[in-house]
Amino acid sequence: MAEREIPLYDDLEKGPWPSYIKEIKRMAERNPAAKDLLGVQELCFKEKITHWKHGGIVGVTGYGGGVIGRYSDAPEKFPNVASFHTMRVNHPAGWFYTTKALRKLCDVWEKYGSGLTNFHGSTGDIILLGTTTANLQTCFDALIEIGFDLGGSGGDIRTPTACIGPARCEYACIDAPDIIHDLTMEFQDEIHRPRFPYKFKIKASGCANDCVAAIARADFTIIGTWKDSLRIDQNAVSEYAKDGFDIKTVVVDKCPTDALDWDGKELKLKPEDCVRCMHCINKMPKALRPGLDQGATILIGGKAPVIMGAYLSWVLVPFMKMEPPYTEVKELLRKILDWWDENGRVRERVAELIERIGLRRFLRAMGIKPVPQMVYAPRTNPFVFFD
Amino acid sequence: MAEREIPLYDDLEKGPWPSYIKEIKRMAERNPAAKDLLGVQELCFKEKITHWKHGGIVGVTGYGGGVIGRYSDAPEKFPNVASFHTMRVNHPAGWFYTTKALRKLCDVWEKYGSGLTNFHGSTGDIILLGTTTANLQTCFDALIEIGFDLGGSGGDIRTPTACIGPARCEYACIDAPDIIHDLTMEFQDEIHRPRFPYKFKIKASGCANDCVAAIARADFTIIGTWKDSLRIDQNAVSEYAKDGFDIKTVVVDKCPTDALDWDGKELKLKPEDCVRCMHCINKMPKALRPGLDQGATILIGGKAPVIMGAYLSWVLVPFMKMEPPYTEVKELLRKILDWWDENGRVRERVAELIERIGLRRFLRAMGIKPVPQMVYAPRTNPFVFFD
Amino acid sequence: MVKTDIGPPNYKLMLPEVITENYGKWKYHEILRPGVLRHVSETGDEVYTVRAGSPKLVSIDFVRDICDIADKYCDGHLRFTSRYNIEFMTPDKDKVEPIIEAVKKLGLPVGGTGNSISNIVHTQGWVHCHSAATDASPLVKAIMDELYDHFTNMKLPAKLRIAIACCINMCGAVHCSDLAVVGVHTKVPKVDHENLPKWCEIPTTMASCPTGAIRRHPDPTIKSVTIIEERCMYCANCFTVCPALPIADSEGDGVAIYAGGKVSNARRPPMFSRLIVPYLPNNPPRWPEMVAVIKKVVDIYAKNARQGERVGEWIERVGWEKFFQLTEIPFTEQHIDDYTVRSAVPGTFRTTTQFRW
Amino acid sequence: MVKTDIGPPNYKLMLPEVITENYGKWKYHEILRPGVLRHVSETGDEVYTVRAGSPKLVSIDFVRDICDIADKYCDGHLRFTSRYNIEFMTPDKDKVEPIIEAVKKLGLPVGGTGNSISNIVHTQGWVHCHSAATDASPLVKAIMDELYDHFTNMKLPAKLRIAIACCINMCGAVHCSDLAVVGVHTKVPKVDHENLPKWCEIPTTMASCPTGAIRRHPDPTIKSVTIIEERCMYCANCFTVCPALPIADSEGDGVAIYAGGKVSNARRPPMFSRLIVPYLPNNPPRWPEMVAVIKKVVDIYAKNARQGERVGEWIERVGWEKFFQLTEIPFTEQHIDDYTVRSAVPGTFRTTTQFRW
Ligand code: SRM
Ligand code: SRM
Ligand code: SRM
Ligand code: SRM
Ligand code: SF4
Ligand code: SF4
Ligand code: SF4
Ligand code: SF4
Ligand code: SF4
Ligand code: SF4
Ligand code: SF4
Ligand code: SF4
Repeated sequence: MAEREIPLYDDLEKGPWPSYIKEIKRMAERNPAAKDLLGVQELCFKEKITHWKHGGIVGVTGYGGGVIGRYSDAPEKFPNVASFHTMRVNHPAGWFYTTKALRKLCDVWEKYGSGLTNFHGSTGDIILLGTTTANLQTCFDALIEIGFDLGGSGGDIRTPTACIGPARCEYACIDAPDIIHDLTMEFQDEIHRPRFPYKFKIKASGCANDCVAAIARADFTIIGTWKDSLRIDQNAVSEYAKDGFDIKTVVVDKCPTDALDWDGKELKLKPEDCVRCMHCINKMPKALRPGLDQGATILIGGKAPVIMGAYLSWVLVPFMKMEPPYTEVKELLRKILDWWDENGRVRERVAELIERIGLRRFLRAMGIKPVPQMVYAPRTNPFVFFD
Repeated sequence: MAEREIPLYDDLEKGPWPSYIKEIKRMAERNPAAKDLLGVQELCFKEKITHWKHGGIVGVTGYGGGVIGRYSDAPEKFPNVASFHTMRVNHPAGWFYTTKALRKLCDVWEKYGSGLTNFHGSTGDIILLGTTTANLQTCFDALIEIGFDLGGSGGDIRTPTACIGPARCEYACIDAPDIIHDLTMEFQDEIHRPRFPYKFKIKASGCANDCVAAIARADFTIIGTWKDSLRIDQNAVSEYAKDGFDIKTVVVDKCPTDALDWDGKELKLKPEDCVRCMHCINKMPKALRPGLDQGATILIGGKAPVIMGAYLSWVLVPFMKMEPPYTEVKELLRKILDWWDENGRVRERVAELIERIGLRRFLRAMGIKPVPQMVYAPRTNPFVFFD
Repeated sequence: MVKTDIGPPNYKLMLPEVITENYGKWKYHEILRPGVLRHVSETGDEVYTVRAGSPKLVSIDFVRDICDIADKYCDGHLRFTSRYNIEFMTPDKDKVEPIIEAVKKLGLPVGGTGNSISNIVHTQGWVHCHSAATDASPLVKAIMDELYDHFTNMKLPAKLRIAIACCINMCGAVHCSDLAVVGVHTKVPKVDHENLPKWCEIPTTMASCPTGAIRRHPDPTIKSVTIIEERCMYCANCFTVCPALPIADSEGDGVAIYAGGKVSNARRPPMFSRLIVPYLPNNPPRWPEMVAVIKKVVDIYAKNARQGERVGEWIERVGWEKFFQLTEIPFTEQHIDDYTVRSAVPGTFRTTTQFRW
Repeated sequence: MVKTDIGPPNYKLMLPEVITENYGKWKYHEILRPGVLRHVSETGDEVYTVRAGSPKLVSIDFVRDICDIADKYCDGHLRFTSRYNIEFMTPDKDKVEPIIEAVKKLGLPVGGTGNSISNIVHTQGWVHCHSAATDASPLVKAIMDELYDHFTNMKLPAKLRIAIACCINMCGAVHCSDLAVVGVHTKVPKVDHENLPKWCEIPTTMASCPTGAIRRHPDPTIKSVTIIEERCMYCANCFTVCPALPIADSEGDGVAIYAGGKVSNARRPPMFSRLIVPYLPNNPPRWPEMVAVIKKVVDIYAKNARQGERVGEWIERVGWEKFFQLTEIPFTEQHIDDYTVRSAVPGTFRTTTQFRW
């Protein structure tokens, strides 16, 4: 059909932003699945409806996760995408690559798939976008061969992610990529073999800026912070002032807890009022730095809205030291997974379970003492359990 | 029993705050019910439990509300409070009295009741605290004779209340006592004859200070406000400044919307940013006054926590002119009552009903257009009805 | 036939002359000293108000006593405030002192204005209510004896409103008070299997429980119900509907303390009070454990809040974690909300008069 | 037997040398120009980063193209950001310009740093997902063509993050984005009575509906379900559980727009995005109505917000009533929350790293 008229999607090659249609067309020249995908796209544009069917369970030997099964609802029209599964390939923590590794990956995908990919999916995997049921296993074998493995899908731990952290960021209070790599290796079994009520996501950000959006998207959120006072280089502060930087308006007035004071000479901090939001540091990176007694705040429960409404992760452990081999966090994770596994209903994320049966029960099971840092404020209602 | 030992309640005659026990004792000298009440109090103090039974339905001819039936669970011990009902007497709006009226009331209660009262109950009635079933009707007849009538109880409109308003308050933007008196007279039938799913409370405050706590306690809340700009007397402002009053710290910095500016000479207002919170006026009553285009914000739904949790009233009509005979507000009230009556379940306050079936349905029934002033913010969840 | 539905007396007939004359004409006011207000009218008239505390539960003799004062100094008029206080008004400055004298002679405090602790809004308790999990009047007396000076002076950072309710029905504005005490049960209702079939409907009774804790009795020959203990949060809603489920208990009943609520829209929108102490025992006649907490919180608030900050505004600024640290009140499981019956919808409604046009 | 569970490549083996050398030693950074960062280490080393936009859905040829650049200028290393952008790093200042040239030659924009609109986090849409109520990639393309300059310069008051999800599963961080577009259904699922008994379990299907809209078919001979139309809010949860309840609809499907969310804890705790436009039709290939709203909101935000204010912070300051006034977006019933299934409990949890010790 794309032959007979100017397809709607052609319009999407115009304009300055790089075009995904151009990318599909590049592959369509030599890959029949990519070519059929163009046809599917055109049909969707005309009918304003998806043409993929409800998934099916496909996978590779020994794993239950890592592949999203996908079938066309018009296989007669588009035989080359009749089955068009994606493979989720676990990225190296921090998303650093050698070109060597990437090129090998491209070669595998040239051979076994559509040649289309996502760098990356929203969770953080390399998404190999579309292959046949027949190719799944061979493709997987080839991936293993070049040192890559699958990520998660289904009721398992999903591919954990980290911000760039200390690799290139002066704000990092924890080694986010290292923690995430370590946890990923530790939980290989749980990532590959779904056995939980639903998905479970782990993300780590080096500081409260949260550059992997962990608070919003991770069931288990690790965020770097510090216990002592942030560091101030008063000379560097003066430099900012001299350069005409408006310390009062841009920095001091925006501190959420009024912890800063600037008298034109010295930037004073009340460390007990600083909630480590990162704002002042963000604005004056040459003068301010996180404190030295560093570790992480562990939060729990972030997720998208299905079906109770979205959750943001909330504070579970205000401060935890984060040194390899990360024993404490691993133990906590195992405890959480076991408890959720035991108590959760099908398709119930850990936040929903905690809400349903009460945070107090969860805390007891974890052996964690309730502290006010876990809540913005105590309850308003008088409907209190005393069991 | 009070004879044999020093009763626990005696301790409550000590200390500087006026003693209710002293009051009961005063009546106990000549009123047997008051005497027995002391005994009940002592028993309660010892056993740490109430000795009143679940209510019973008692009342006066033609009314269903206004009386709270009450029976002792130890009538053998305390025969004079075997039945000990309270009568809720509707107060004059604003709680002003002539001593003449009060003395007549006292005489009636001397004759027919315990001689104990509350000036006033939390809703705002004069509470005549304790009489027998036999005395109810005669007492009521005597009350009518001296110009008093009962307030509400049960599934009816409860005694409406108003702050002192323009009677003695320069902040009043509406004539709260007049509105409340007018509504009370208009809805006599609904106050005296329960026919609604549950209680319904109406309160009016002259301004946003809300001195009758209407937002927290009224299903239908009327609060005075203005549409134009608040009035500033710059000379009087200067007087405050001259007297050493710290306009910046006490007033300007505390304006919730940053609508004020003080340069040491002139107090400037951005009227479009003023949310009429009253704070600046409260702090400088000699210099600042509400605007002149006055009327009310109507809010709906305040109530105590049983059983969904407490509600604060929320904005229903951002602005309504309030001139006698208050036709618009009466029509709205009737519409609300009818709709609630028709749709509400037993013991379901109007807020709970609105929450259950959706504000949109309520607004449609009222013929009120949704406006952003009704909510702090739009919804976060994507679970949207399009019916 | 007696007349009915005559309604309350017309308030206009109750007003002192100076009020009638200057109705709606007031220009400004000042607080001359604790409990004494001066309102000035655009007409140049003035009215002086003396505010006196009252125990709410009073005898008719008490009412007659205050009428005597009003007759002597206020042309036979007086009023009550929305918090039970009595107000004596006069246009004559010289009568202020004699009124104060007369009020004090009755043993009543003068105060409750400005940055004070005004009278405690409270309820019936064991004096009259079958629902009561605690008493009310004696708790008021015990607290106000302790905090008396805060009624008669105005040295707090801001107004401080206290409320007491003898059960979680919260008659009053407990749910929005700077400090509040509420009677609570902590034992599940005892099922009176004998009377339940007679007094109550089983489906209605079951439906009354918000957490679904009430089940039909497993033995079908017993026409009654059982209660799943771990689902019960002692709300007494079943008891309200069915008297055969008494919940009051000498040992289990007690009080909880809440803090940080407010009603006015000044500065910050109205706020709910929040749980600070989940349970203290009933200890008549003076509930010393409860009074100690209230006193401590008031003291710490007085010391730490900034001028003009209500309790809730202060806590909001310093954070609840700081509040618990300063007051040394233990933070427990009970403080964490787990009442899932409440939906998030009302939290989005604009529960304030603060908005832009 | 192949090995399994080998896990991802060790990130340490993927790092450029200058990163390995200075790991954890970075001292400060500056943004030299849009898309170009300079990080300075305590060792005195520097690393320059050039950030380039990518369409996320790319071919292996594309990957090879960027590898060519990395091989030429970055010792064979590159990385991706958490928002699909590509980062080329070099310790050598002189390579910055050549990298930029090479990137531009591929047709990729350089930018996305600081107060810009970075890449749009988005999802599969009609390219790969059966759940999609709209597409994703073409919406991104349409928006970014329109807002291109905001990627390549940094003239906004603050960062502005956009996300797109093709259904309310919201794969991504739509629920916490400055601006977000979400695919929505607005017609009830059509029941496929023929296949339902074969494909689905009726109790599970009924239980999947959060509002209880699904009932057994009234005719007991039909082993299927019916849907109470006015209870359905088109969440598609039933379809996820039971494929015999297709909900996608050519006419009914479209997009909703949300605004004001954020993730970082800087200044203000993270915030959810909130509904600003309940529905706009699917209008491929460029969804002009949707793009117009996004553009308008960005323009008005750029004009009205104070320096440093994220979208949500700006709206919070001026009020939602002002937002609707300024943008002239109609405020409707749909904006008002009425989803009572959500409890208020999570609203009390501290969903931020902001707290005092
Ligand atoms: C007499 C009374 C109205 C009535 O009709 O009875 C009244 C009268 C006045 N109130 Fe009030 N308020 C009265 C109950 C209230 C209540 C309701 C309550 O306490 O249950 C509130 C809401 C309390 C809350 O927010 O929890 C209330 C919140 C205010 C405020 C706001 C305070 C704030 O900053 O939050 C003001 C303004 C101020 O004081 O600066 C105010 C101001 C005033 C002024 C100054 C108004 C005026 O110009 O005359 C009056 C004298 C104030 C004083 O006592 O210092 N009035 N005022 C009530 C006296 C009760 C008492 O005996 O203590
Ligand atoms: C007398 C009074 C307390 C007092 O000492 O001042 C009172 C007393 C009772 N209230 Fe109340 N309420 C009183 C004002 C209030 C208020 C305050 C107000 O009206 O401003 C509230 C909170 C506002 C509200 O209505 O939500 C209030 C909320 C309740 C509730 C909870 C209602 C709810 O929806 O959450 C109940 C329970 C019920 O209705 O089943 C209740 C029920 C009761 C009952 C009738 C007990 C019962 O379940 O049968 C009490 C009778 C006590 C007795 O034996 O005398 N009372 N009640 C107040 C009425 C006096 C008057 O008429 O002036
Ligand atoms: C590269 C990346 C991390 C990674 O591992 O990939 C990253 C890197 C940096 N972020 Fe970020 N952020 C990255 C995603 C995020 C995200 C997540 C997201 O967008 O999905 C957030 C949370 C966004 C939100 O709140 O909705 C994020 C919130 C911040 C903030 C807080 C901004 C704020 O005021 O709210 C800062 C501080 C700042 O910019 O002043 C920050 C600052 C930085 C700094 C300056 C840190 C540093 O010293 O190196 C880095 C360069 C900033 C720049 O682009 O101007 N980064 N940053 C991500 C680049 C994404 C992209 O391609 O655009
Ligand atoms: C591929 C990806 C979108 C993308 O284009 O990037 C994706 C695609 C799907 N997601 Fe997702 N999700 C993807 C990241 C996310 C994220 C973001 C994240 O992980 O950071 C979220 C929000 C965070 C969260 O988990 O809550 C997300 C929340 C969902 C949900 C809603 C879950 C909830 O509890 O609210 C569903 C529905 C479900 O699980 O039934 C879902 C379901 C799906 C399914 C499997 C559809 C289904 O119901 O079977 C989609 C398969 C599409 C396809 O055919 O390829 N996906 N999904 C992302 C995974 C790529 C990767 O591995 O890197
Ligand atoms: S989260 Fe913090 S440490 Fe990590 S990249 Fe962002 S700013 Fe750096
Ligand atoms: S990090 Fe945030 S809270 Fe701490 S001083 Fe800086 S701006 Fe204030
Ligand atoms: S609510 Fe306003 S008008 Fe009424 S008494 Fe209080 S301050 Fe005056
Ligand atoms: S009334 Fe309130 S909002 Fe208006 S200017 Fe005064 S302090 Fe600000
Ligand atoms: S609070 Fe409870 S116990 Fe006290 S009077 Fe009201 S209903 Fe009765
Ligand atoms: S007290 Fe409340 S929670 Fe307990 S059984 Fe009765 S109704 Fe249910
Ligand atoms: S948002 Fe919905 S339609 Fe889009 S990829 Fe995720 S599940 Fe599929
Ligand atoms: S789409 Fe959602 S609300 Fe509608 S019937 Fe299905 S599950 Fe229920």
